Amino acid sequence: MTPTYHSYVWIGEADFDVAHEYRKACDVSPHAGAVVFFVGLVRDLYSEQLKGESVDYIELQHYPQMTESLCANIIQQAFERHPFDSARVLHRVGKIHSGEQIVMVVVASQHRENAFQASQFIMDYLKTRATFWKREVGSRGSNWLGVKDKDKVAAERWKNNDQP
Amino acid sequence: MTPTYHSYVWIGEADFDVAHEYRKACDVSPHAGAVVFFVGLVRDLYSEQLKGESVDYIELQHYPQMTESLCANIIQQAFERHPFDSARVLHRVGKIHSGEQIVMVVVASQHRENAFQASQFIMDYLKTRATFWKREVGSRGSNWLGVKDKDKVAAERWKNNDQP
Amino acid sequence: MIRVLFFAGLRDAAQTDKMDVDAMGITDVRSLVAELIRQLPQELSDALSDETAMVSIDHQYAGWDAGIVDGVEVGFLPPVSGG
Amino acid sequence: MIRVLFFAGLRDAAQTDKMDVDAMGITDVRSLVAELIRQLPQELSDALSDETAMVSIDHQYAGWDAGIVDGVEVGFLPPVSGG
Repeated sequence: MTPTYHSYVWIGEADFDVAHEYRKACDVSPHAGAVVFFVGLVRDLYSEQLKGESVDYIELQHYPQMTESLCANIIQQAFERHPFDSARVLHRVGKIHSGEQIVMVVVASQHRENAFQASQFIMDYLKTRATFWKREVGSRGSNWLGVKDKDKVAAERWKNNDQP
Repeated sequence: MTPTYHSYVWIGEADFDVAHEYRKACDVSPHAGAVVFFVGLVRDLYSEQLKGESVDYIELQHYPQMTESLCANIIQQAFERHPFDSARVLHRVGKIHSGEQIVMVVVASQHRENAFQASQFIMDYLKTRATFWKREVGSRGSNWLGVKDKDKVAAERWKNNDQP
Repeated sequence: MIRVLFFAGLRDAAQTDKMDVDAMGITDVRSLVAELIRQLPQELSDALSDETAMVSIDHQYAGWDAGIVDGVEVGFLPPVSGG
Repeated sequence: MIRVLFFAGLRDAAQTDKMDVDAMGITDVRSLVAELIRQLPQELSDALSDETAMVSIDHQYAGWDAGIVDGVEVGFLPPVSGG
């Protein structure tokens, strides 16, 4: 079956360039009237587990091949619910410091509603399904983070309804 | 009262630069963990009113001062519902051709949910409340567009619920 | 004087983007419209008479029942279509 | 041979990111885990015994009841935390 949308998944240690990704999204979806981007950044972190000390950086591990395959599948599921012209997912791994970019999702579609819904769906599923693991590293040690309860709730919303 | 968020509204004929706006959003909200952007572009247009002919360009008029004031008010309303660190609205007026950018909304917040909700709210209200008028111009004439029914429905959603 | 502004299709119908109207005898939006219709093309009368346009007074949305005083700026606003 | 991969806290507990296990006598995830616990540190036993980890077989999520055949790659995946 001919693909009906453009999809791009990138996982790596390098930083990504928001302007470049926007241009690519526009290039591959010349008929889109709406582009929604999400960028997730490392906030200033103070860890409860690390006894309130500040976190020097976070470190992301993933399961190569499985993660790419899951991201492509999440994009496919998003498309089935809220069709779009193109979707891009970029996710960094390795050490990432405060203020740096971690993840970017770009969805281009004809109308804004689908671009908003699909990008939210992709983020909710990335958080709860994709095989990434994050730990906070401070001078007193490190601490692997589990999926947050509110992210579980966010992903659950999509099970019964067409939109959150 | 001290403002609790950064707000920026720009209306003009010049094109805007997505990368620049992203950098500004990050600069004014250094503690944000989530940035959501929306960009609206002119799609390939075929007008029903202009008897199916293609549209050469669209032309946007606005009510100077009133529009800026309404946009600032829409940002304020969005903040009251879904607090964020900063919000930017850029809207072009004048002649805009197919494929060009019309509008951009950027919201930076601590968590992604508020950035997604606030940017959607701002777009829904911009479409239905802000004093912009758009006409399609083709070789056979021009046609002022009214607010679309689906945009009215999109804006109505916010009246009874905290999210769409 | 009352400053009156027209936008989009109403500007086309009025054949002008703005005009100043003597405030004498004008107390509300409807009496202003009656005066505009007296001075401006028939097409404006048709466009305003169904009261589907929004009205602004000094950059704030106002109703068709709103009162008008000397010195205000009144906008006649067709349904918006930005974004 | 069965290729086994550990991630995040389970990798720390196993003190290795991967190992190969002889497929002999291994029929499902639970018999694989029993073998791993025999070979690897006590800490891994503690981490796996509550069965809160997710399991993958050849890059697909699988249940703890899933069967295992020679040649597959099995991942032990703590709760994810990307994005």
